[in-house]
Parts: sequence; C-alpha cells; structure tokens
Amino acid sequence: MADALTQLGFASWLSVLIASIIKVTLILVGGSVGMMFLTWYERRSISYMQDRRGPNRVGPQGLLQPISEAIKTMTKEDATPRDADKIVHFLAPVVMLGATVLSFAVIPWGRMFPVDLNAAVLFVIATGGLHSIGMMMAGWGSNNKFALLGGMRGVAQLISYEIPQVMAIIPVVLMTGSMSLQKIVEAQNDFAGLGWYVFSPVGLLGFALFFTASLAEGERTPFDIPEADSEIIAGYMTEYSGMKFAVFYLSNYMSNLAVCFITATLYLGGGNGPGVDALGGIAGGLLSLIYFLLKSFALFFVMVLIRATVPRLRVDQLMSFAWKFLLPLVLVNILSASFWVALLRWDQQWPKLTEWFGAPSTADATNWGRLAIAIVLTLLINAGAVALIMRLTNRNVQKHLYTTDEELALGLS
Amino acid sequence: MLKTEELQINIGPQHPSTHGVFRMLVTVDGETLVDLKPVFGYLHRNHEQLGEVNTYLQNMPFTDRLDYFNSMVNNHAYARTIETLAGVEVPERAQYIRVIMDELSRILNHATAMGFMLGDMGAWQTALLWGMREREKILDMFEYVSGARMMCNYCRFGGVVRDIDDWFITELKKLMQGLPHYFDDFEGLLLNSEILLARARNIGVLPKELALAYSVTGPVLRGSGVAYDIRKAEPYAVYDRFKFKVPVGTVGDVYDRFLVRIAEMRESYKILEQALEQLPDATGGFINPKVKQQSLKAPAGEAYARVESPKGELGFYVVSDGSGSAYRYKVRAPSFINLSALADMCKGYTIADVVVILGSIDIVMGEVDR
Amino acid sequence: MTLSHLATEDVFVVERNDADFRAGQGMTKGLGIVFRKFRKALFGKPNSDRADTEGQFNVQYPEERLAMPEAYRNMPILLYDDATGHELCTSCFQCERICPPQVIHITQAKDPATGKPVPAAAKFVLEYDTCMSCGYCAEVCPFDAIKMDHDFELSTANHPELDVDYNRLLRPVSYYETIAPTMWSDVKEQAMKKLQNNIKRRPGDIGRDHGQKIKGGAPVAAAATPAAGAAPAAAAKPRGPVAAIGKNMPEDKTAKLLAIRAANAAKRGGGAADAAPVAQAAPVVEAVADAPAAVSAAPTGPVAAIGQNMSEDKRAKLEAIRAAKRAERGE
Amino acid sequence: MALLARGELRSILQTQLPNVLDSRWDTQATDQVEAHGEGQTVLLDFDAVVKAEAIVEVAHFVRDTFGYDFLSNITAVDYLKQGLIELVYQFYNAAEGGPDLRVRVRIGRSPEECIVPSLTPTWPGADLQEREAYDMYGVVFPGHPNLARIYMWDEFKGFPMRKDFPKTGDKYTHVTGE
Amino acid sequence: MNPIAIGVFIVIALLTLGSGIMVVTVRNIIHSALWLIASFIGVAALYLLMEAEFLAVVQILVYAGAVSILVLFAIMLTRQVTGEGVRVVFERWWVALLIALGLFGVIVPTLWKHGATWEEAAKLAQVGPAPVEGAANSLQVATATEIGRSFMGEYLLPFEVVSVLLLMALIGAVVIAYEERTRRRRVLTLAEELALKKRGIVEPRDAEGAVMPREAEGKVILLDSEQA
Repeated sequence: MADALTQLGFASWLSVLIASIIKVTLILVGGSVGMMFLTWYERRSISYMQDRRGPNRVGPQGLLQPISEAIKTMTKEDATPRDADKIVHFLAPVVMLGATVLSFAVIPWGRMFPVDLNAAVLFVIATGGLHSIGMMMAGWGSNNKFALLGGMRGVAQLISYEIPQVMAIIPVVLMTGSMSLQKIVEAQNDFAGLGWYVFSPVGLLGFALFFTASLAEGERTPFDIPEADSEIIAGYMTEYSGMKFAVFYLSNYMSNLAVCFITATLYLGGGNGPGVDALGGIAGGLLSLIYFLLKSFALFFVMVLIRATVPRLRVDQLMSFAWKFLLPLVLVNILSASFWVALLRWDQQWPKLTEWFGAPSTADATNWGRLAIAIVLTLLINAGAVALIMRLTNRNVQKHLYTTDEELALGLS
Repeated sequence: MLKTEELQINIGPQHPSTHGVFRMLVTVDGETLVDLKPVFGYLHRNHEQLGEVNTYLQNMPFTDRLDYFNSMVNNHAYARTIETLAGVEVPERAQYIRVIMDELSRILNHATAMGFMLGDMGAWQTALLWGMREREKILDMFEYVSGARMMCNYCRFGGVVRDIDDWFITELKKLMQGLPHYFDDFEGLLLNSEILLARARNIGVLPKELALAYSVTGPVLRGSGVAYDIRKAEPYAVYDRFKFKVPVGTVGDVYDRFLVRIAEMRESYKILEQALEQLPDATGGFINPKVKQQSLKAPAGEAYARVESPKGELGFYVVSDGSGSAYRYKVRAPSFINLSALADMCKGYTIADVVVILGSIDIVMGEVDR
Repeated sequence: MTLSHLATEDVFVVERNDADFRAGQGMTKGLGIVFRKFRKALFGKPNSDRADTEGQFNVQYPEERLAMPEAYRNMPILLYDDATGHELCTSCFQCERICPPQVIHITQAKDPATGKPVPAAAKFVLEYDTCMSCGYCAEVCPFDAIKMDHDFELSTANHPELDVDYNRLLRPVSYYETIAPTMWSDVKEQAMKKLQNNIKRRPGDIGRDHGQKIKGGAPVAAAATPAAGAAPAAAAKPRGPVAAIGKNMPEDKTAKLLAIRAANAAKRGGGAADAAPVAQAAPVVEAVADAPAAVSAAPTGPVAAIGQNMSEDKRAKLEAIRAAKRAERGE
Repeated sequence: MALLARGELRSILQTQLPNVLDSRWDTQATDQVEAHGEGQTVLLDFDAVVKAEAIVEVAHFVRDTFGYDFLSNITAVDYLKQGLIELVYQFYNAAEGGPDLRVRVRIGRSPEECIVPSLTPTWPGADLQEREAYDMYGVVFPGHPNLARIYMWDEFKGFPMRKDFPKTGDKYTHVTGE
Repeated sequence: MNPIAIGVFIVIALLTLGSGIMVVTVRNIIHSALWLIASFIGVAALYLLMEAEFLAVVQILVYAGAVSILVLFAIMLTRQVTGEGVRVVFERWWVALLIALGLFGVIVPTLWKHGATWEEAAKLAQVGPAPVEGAANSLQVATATEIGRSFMGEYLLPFEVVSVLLLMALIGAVVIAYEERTRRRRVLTLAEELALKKRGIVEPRDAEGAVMPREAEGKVILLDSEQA
C-alpha cells in the first residue's frame, strides 16, 4: 500500500504513515465490529441452545443490540473506588485492550496480511501474555479482595496455559519450517486447498491441545475462573464500570476472536479451500476471506457450545489439567511432529526409505508411501500417548476419590 | 519459612450465588476455607409473629411466602397442622389433589434448584433454563387451578379452594409425556460430564453418621445415605397408597445430592402417574363443606404436622388457646435447619466449592429468614 | 443402621459410576444434546404443547401474550351493573375483615335524609401496593361485588397512586364477564338477585354515583356500557400458549369517552378557573385518541396489540372525572 | 429401639431416671392444666416435662435407649400469664419412622431463670434453632459455641417474640434514639 | 536508516531509559515492578526496530509476560499489599550502583571491540545461501534459525550446562514447595475428622485451634490439591 502511495507522489515517510494509519484503522474497526458481531452471535446461539430467542428487538434479528449496549455502557457512570490506585486502575483496561489490538496486526484475513511478521505465531502468543499484566494491574489497582483474587487466579492461569499453547504450535512450525503465518497458510494449500494440518494426526492432536489451551487463555468456559461470577463476582473486573468495563469486555471478546482466527490459520488452513486458487485474483481473495471467516466462526460456535454445556473447573483442577494433562501430550506431539517432518523431508538420514519409496515429497509431488508411514507412525504415537495419559489421570482420580479412606465409602446396611 | 496469611472475605449479602440476601463470612487460607460463619436476617419479617396475630385462614397466604418455590407444599403443611389441631376431615379427592400439587412442586423445585446449583458451578444457565421451561409449564397449571403462579394460596382447611377439572388432567397428562424427555436431557447434559464429576464428587461430604445429628432433612439427608422420607416414615395424605422408592446416596457429597434429586424427580413422576390413576371422582367433593373457613376456631392444645417438602421436613407447630388465631406459631423451615451443616460441610474445601455446596443444600431465603 | 420402617425394595441407592473409565465421553454426550437442542430450536417447530420439550419456548411478551386462566387473580376490582349503574358492593365489611394485610378500607354510605346506613359504600380505598393478591376478598364477598382483575401491568413511578379509590376500582359487570365468563355465569343469578334487593334500599343516586355527586343525567359509567358490551367474550381458558386478548379494550374506550365528556363539561362551565384542568386533560385525550388504531387491529390476529400507555389511560380517566367535577361546580 | 406412644415417656422416665422430671409438673391427677396467656385459656401439656439442667441427659437417654436420634425441632413458647417459657424438643426415630417424641422444659422468664443447657455439642443441628430461641425469646444456652443474635441485629434490645414485647411503634428508631 | 527510524529509536530509547530510572526511584514497589515491565517492552520495541523480530517477541513473551509477573507475584505473596505504604528500601543503593557500573564496564568495551565483527558476519550471512526455507531475509544474527543453529552447534556445551542448571533449579523449587506443603497447616474436612475420630485419634491442634499437620497411623492424609 505504501508503494502505491509513493507512486501517487507522496513523500516516502508520508506514504508509510498514511498506509500505517489506514491499516491501523482497519484493524481497529474490524476488531471492534467483529467483537460486536461476536457478542450478538454468542447470545443468539446460546439462546437457541436454551430454547429461547435471545436479543431480537434492536435492528433486524437484533443485530444492532451490541450498539445499543455499547451506548448504554459508555454512558454509564465511571466509578473508581476511593482507595484504589487511580493510575493503575485506569491503565489496566488500556493495557488489556492494547495487547489484544496488537495481536490483530498479524492476523491474516483470508489471503490478506496486514503485517507479515517472521515470528508472527510467537507474536500472537506474546501479546496474549501481556494480558496478564493488565489483569494484575486491575486486580491490584482496584483494592478489592475479590479483584485481587481474580487477578491472581487469572495471571496464574494465563502463565500456566501459555506453555502448552506455545508448545502446541511447535509442531506446526516444524511442519512448515517457518513461523510466519503467511508461510503456514501457504503450506496448507496442498490437495486442492484441503491439505490442512488438522487432517494429519499431529495436527489433530495439536489442534485439540491448542484450542483447549486457547480457551483458557481467552478465559472461556470451562476455564473462566478469573471472572467466575458465581464465586468471585467478576474477578479482576469487579470494581470496573461504564466505559472501562466495556473496554475489558471488548478486549476479552477481541482476544477470543483472535484465538479463533489464529486456530483457523494454524490448523484449518486459514483462507484455503477448494476453489480459491482456481478463481484467483480479487474473487479468490474474497472467497478465501469467506472461508476464513466461516472457519473462525465455526470455531467460535464450538466455544459457545462448550460454554452452554459444561461447568467450570476449580483452580487446582485447572492447574493440574495444564501441567499433568496438556503438557505431556504437547511434548509427545512435538516428538511425533519431528518424526513426521523427518519422514517427509529428509533423505540422507534414511537411505533405505529413499530406496523403497523414493525421494521425500515436495510441494508439488507427494510421496504417498512416505506419507502413509508418517501417518501411521504419528497416529500410533499420539493415540498411545493420549490413552496412557487418560489412564493415568483416571487412576489418579479413582485413587483420591474418597478423602481419607475406604471407611467413608458408606453403604446402606 | 513462608507463612500464608489468612484472609477474611464477605460472600454476600449481595453476591451472585448466595441465593438471596445471605452472607457468609469466610476465612480462607489461600483458597482453602478455614472457617465460615453464616449471617442471616436480611429478609427477616417475623413471620411467626404475623401467624400469632392473623386468624388461621388469614395466615394461609403468608405461608406461600416462606419457600416461594413450593407454595403448594407450604399450604399443604399448614392446612394439615390446622386440620390436626381442629380435627377436620379432608375428603379423599382433596388429598389426591394435594399430593398431585406436592409432587409437581417437587419436580419444579428440583429442576430449578439443580439448575441454580449448576449455574453456581459455572454451567452457563442451560440446565437452569431447561428446568425453567418445565417449571413454567407446571406454573401455568398452578395458575389455572389456584389463580396465581407462585403464591398459590390453594389449600383450605378440609380441602382445596378449587377442584381440578378435565382441562387440568389432560394438560397434566401432556406434561407428563414431556417430562421423561426432560429428565433424559438433563441427565445426559451433565450427569456424566467429567467436569461436573470433578467438581461434585467428594465435595462437601456430610457423612452418614453425622447427617442425623446435623438435623438435615430431605435430599441432603438422603444424599448422605439415610433413607428417611416422611412420605414413608409417617405417611400423610394418601402417600401410603403409592408405590415409590426412596433414593439414597452413598458418600454424602454434592454429587450424591444431585443424583438423589434427579432420582426423586423420577419417583415423583411415578407418584403422579398413580395419583392420576387413583384419583376419585368428584362426588366426594374437594373440600369439607362443614368447615367454617373464616371463623375457624381450634380447641386449646397444640399440634405439629409435617410434610416432605422438596427441601426437607417442613413442619408447623401451632399452639392454640381456643381462639381464632394461634397462640404460638412456629415454622420448622427445612432450608434453615439444613444450613446448620453448611459451615462444617464447607470446612477444608476451597472457595469455589463453597458456592457449590451451598447450592447443593438448596436454600430459599424466604424460608431461612422467615 | 437398619431402617425398619422401610422395606428394602422401597430404597434404592443412586448409581454413581465411580469406577467408570473417563475419556470425555460424558462431556461429548452433553455437547451432543445441546447441539440437538440448538438444531431443534433453530429449525424445528416452536414449542406449543405441554408435551413438547424441544423448540422455541419464548413468548414475545408485549406482542404475544399468554391467555389468562379465569381463576387468575391479580388485584381486586369492584363491579357495577351495566344496565342500572348500581354497584354490587353493599359495604358489608366482610372483605375488610378477612384481608390478611388489612389493605381494604370501607366507609358505609348514609342516607342524607335520615342518616341511616345504606347498603352501599361511600368510600372504598384499596392499597394496591400492599395487597398480596390472595383473593380472599373475592372469595368471601357474599354479593360477588369484589372480584380479582386480570390486569397485571400496574407498574408506576407514582407510588401514592397505588392507593386506589372507588372510582378506579369500579369495572362494569360486562368487563368481568369477558375475563371470567364461566365464573361469572355460576354466580350471576344470585348476585343480580341480591343486587335488586339492595337497590330497593338505596335512596336516590346512592350506590350508583360511584362516590361522586353527579346530579342529573345518566351515571358516568353507563356511557361505557356499549363499549364494554362490544368486547367479545373470549374463551379464557389457555388452550394454546398464545391467545387473543382484548380485555383492555373497554377500559381504553371508557377512558376516552370519559375524557371527552369531561372536556365538554368543562367547556360548558366556561369559567377561567376551569381552563387549567381542560388544558391538562387535552393532551391526554389526544394520547388516547391514538389508541383506537391499535385496538381495532387487535381482533384480527392471534397477537393483540395493546396500548402501552395503561397508566396514562388511567390518569386520563381520573383527570376526566376531576374535570367533570370542577365543571359541575362552575355551573 | 422402639417407638414410644404419646405420654409413655413420662412413666418411663419416672422409673428409669426419676431425678430428671420437673417436680412442679409432677401431678398424676390430670394430663393438662388450664393456664392463661394473654387472657385466653391455654392448655399446658404434662407430658415429659423435665428439669432444664437434665435436658442433655434426657436427650441422650431417648437417643440411646429408644433410638430417637433425630432432633427435628426446638420450639420456644412464651406463656406470659404463668411466667413461663416452654421449650419443646421434638425427637424422631429415624430408623423406625413414626410420630415424634416431645420433651419439654419449662423455665422462668427472668434472665436468671431463662437458662437451658445447649444440645449443640451433640446435635449440631440444634445450633441455629437455639440461636433463634435466644434471639426471639431470650433463652440462654450455656455450652453453645456461638450464641449470638441470628435474625435481629446485634445491638437490638429485647426479645421480639415474647408476648410482652410491644407490637406497635418503630423499634428501630427507638433503639437508635432518633 | 531513514529519519523516521532514527526518530522512533530516540523516542523509544528515551522511554526505556526513563522507565528504567522510574524502576529504581519510584517509592511503591508494585509501581516499580510495573515500570520494569514498561522498560522491558521498550527494549522489545528496540529489538523490533533492529528487525530482530524473534528476539523482540521472546523478550515480550518471557520478560514482560512471565518474568515480571513472577516478580509481581513474589511481591504480592510475601508482602501485605492490600494495605498502605509499600516502600522500596533504599539502604543499600551503593551496592546497586556498583553492580550497575560494573555491568556497564563489561558491556561497553565488548560492544566496542566486537561491533565490526558482527556487522561483517551479518553481511556474510546475507549473501550466503538461506539454510532452510523460511529463514529471514534481513539481519541474520537474531533470527530464530540462526539462534537455533548457534545453540545446537557452536554453543552447545554452554547451552546444555545452562539447561542442566535450570533443571536443577526447577527440581529444587519442586522439592522446597513439596516439603512446604506437607508441613502446612491444613483444615480437615468433616469426613476426615470423622474417620480420625473413628480410629480414636484426637487431632492435635495448635494454639489457634487449627488442626496441626500430622501423619495418622503412618498414613499421610491426602491434601486437597492431590485429589484432582
């Protein structure tokens, strides 16, 4: 875009500035509009799950409901507790929103990339990590026990789940050989746009793990412990009202949206799909955008479905889930991903393989024999690991089911 | 060595999951609960004194306001007490009608109570709203017979105020067609959900040995494994004519209470089926016509009558001095007395468990704070 | 512990399935059920029967309304006879005595000539804000004069307005007939018979002046009779979840007519002192005049449109009566 | 473990625990006596009225001997004219089912007399009920772990369910001195 | 470098330095930690300006997102923070100054000496063949690929030593925490108390009346966190 502006005769610094401003505006507007749509979407779908209608009064099908609610929250009184740390209390929502908006910089909208960062995958995770600072500030700055408790819980949760989240990405990075989201999308364009990572055993497990960890990062049920309303009221947001609360909410939903976008990009092929390449040009771009949005919103629907179904975990269960369940599986998944890459890419290390099945696959020629071996091997490793971990978890639960001893397992005499 | 600080937190009186204006002053060590003090009285209106001022009939609508989920049961218990006191005969049809209303109340109470408990656990209202849907259907029928959805004021001394008609019976049969689907959905939604198991199993254990000493009644007592149901132990109305089972738990945790409530809904369903089958025709009348409702005078003496309310043993203890109003009127409110076990049940568990345990006791502040 | 009062087959232990191997199957099942619900609610037919447990269950309240069962009781109202305008109440104080929260306050009417009590109420005040809708007053009334209304849209910001006096309690018998036809037909004969007996003992306009001293002309409320009579006697039993409601119609029309009459009376009165009430009443009349469109639309569909300005109607009515009073004084 | 008929407990207590029965009500002549509360006639029951200090012993006795292990209800009644406060303890036999067993304690209304030992150490379920009796009737339960007002606020004076408590006027303004 | 970049650099560098100064001067220790985060983010921005994207992101991920939060946690868990007057003690300021000066004295000469070498290396890397597809196209020093290669090749030994050291720290932390937990005061649940009572064990209580930790008949009573 900057180049085009320079050609129109703008000074180079001016064209960079204008292009950046346009991009930033688009990201901000896209993010907020997306968030507004998301709230409507969530409320309507959860309503249908509960046999009700949901918001349907403001605008067609209630689509304008988020706007009326935005106006409502913005015009509400903005209260600050008397003993709060005023500056920290004020800055907390800003930090939260800032971190979220940053992550939108690298999100590919179909085939359109605002910024193609080399370490884009890590960048998204890192901006997600910044949330913990905002939470801490909110929890501490409010001078409220519930807020502090919520902030502490939130930060502990975010830090714990960042690890499985980052490590769940490693297989994708290994398989692509790059951390750029653009490259990752391109790498999933095989098989007429259907070579998504989720169709491989490694990608499937990775997808499940990453999505689960992302639910925790985005504070979605069953991991909405920092704002568990039935326990600690609203967690770190307890003392916020009006616009600041709205900003928290905005950031929350935007980060959920970002999580869906990233998951769709990493595992579901981003904007890839049948027909995108065939169309090409602007039409193909539009089609890819549609594919991308469809995938993302389908993922969000799963989030809503989970929210409508399951209760939330307890804090200690949350932690043990991250450390005792997700982390081992993630590590195993990295192992099988390296097998995958080794089988499909390398030739010198296993000359026999090359002898039997030919050279490793490239983008245009797929080596079916090697692919089959890779699928079987990784499937075995992953399934075995999942079964093992589940067995261990079950045994652990069974063992500790009754607090002290068998005496408590009372029967009807 | 680092020593953790103990923190005092007020949960309530304005808190999303205290089921009304109820306050728990909790002391926590980290997230573990060290001590819990329940604080009552925010809704206290001296109901018992009102009962001493009102005439017997005037007091009937006030009993609606005790446990406002089950006003039919409250009416029944109160009417039974005054009938015992004044020696009033109740026609058989009225007894059956009362049983039908009681069991419908039990279904609606358990459906919503479990929904609220799951809501406290963080399941976003789905179970609650499905329960609310069934409750709405039942409330519509209550409205049809009694004139009001929640404050039914339906029982009179020696019967009920209005007979049930064909419309009611056909609608009840239709409702009963749908109820098993609801039970199945509800069980399928959460009964085996791993997260629910993790949150409910072995939480808030009230062992069988201690349950009776804590005077808890209803599903809390049965969840602990004591098969004590007033409908069986001291059958009232026509409960001795029905075949139903008393579900009991084994461990006495939140999960057992949850399971017992679901099983009770299914048993209530069986009772409804039998009651509809046995319902005598209208020749016997639905109210004892000899009773002077407005100027009922009971002979001096005392009476205590109790029913198995969905929340436990609901009893009214009335002392009469021979006049038209009670000399002493005391309510044995199940959720109030069940609360006496709350503090000890919560000890040693985490803050997140406290709200779940409270939800599993199923309290209504209208009854606790009388 | 042995439980000797219970046979063994009467007790069963709930199944906990503690030993089951858990691999997320329970959660998956739950997700499946919720998704099925979603599908049925989105594409299936709405929930219309008590046997249904699937599909939309909502009623879109201001447009759609559930039919009220006849027995529904909200707030008490007083009845008067359409034909003669005589109130059914004889101020026997039965309701005042039974009322649990003691919110009924009656003053008996007296014959101005002899000073003897007359079987009619001079004042009848009911505190709606404290009323607990138990329905005892309607139950005990030997003359079937006090009945429970079905109108539940009583919310107001003006609290004192909820101390409702005689004028605002009165409804024609025909109105009650529309909301509870069978319940009225059960008691109609004896109620009317008792009323005829009482009318004989009421000198002059006592008992049909509705607490006002209106000399000459038909009683105010009689004007409302045609409107009320026109209201269809809808079957009130809630067969389906949604049914036509037209019960507010007579009131709207009554209010409108009253307002117009009051305005006319005020004009006749002329005096400068009366200008204010007329000006006050005028906008209300206009507001009410908008209502007919909505009202006329009502019977066509299953969903009845109802003027949302209920309290305004009532205010209009009240205002109109006051205006009439002042106009009269001016004459 | 057997169910007791109404009135049976008194004769059993007379033979087995002769010291626990309240001698003031130890009359064989009639089962009930006319008493007066607020001008009306009240009949006072004579069944198993025990001494206040013996309530714990009797409660354990009925639990251990007859299986009445479920303390369902504790009711305080104020008989103003007799100057009595009666506490009615209702026990149930959870194993056998059946009707309740009532054990009564009658004590004076003055603060020195209005004392009954607490059952809370053995029946924790009595906790809130005893607090209620304290709050509303002023019965003091020594041995109760936390005998504080339960419904009324801590600064409240008087016991609102007593028959001589003024029923009119705003008590709150009176207390705060406004 | 274009003038915009230089301007941005000056602004970011000043902000970073300013936050750093605030860290040591501000009186409230929580504020100080928050300023530290700001300074970390400033450093990350500087990395980004040098087009060392990977380093920048890791800086945010590890330092701003995790390390600083650990610092905050440590402060909050060891001090009464909800109350008033959290002050940084300034008694040993000269020690800090000494360490800072020493560090400065090490870093500046190193940069001075090796600056030219690094630039050359960067140029070499730029013209050399990209080792794996997806390697960065600009300065190669700081890209993920290069870092990975150096770790696994040239600096393998130090890398492994550091890993072992970290692992030891990790295990040590677990050991300390584990001991701490078993000795912790904990509250018995109703069922546990009953089970102990049945065996005739009266639970030992400390002065405050809380149940003391103990082993009952050689059997360790399980802790809550183990039940999950």
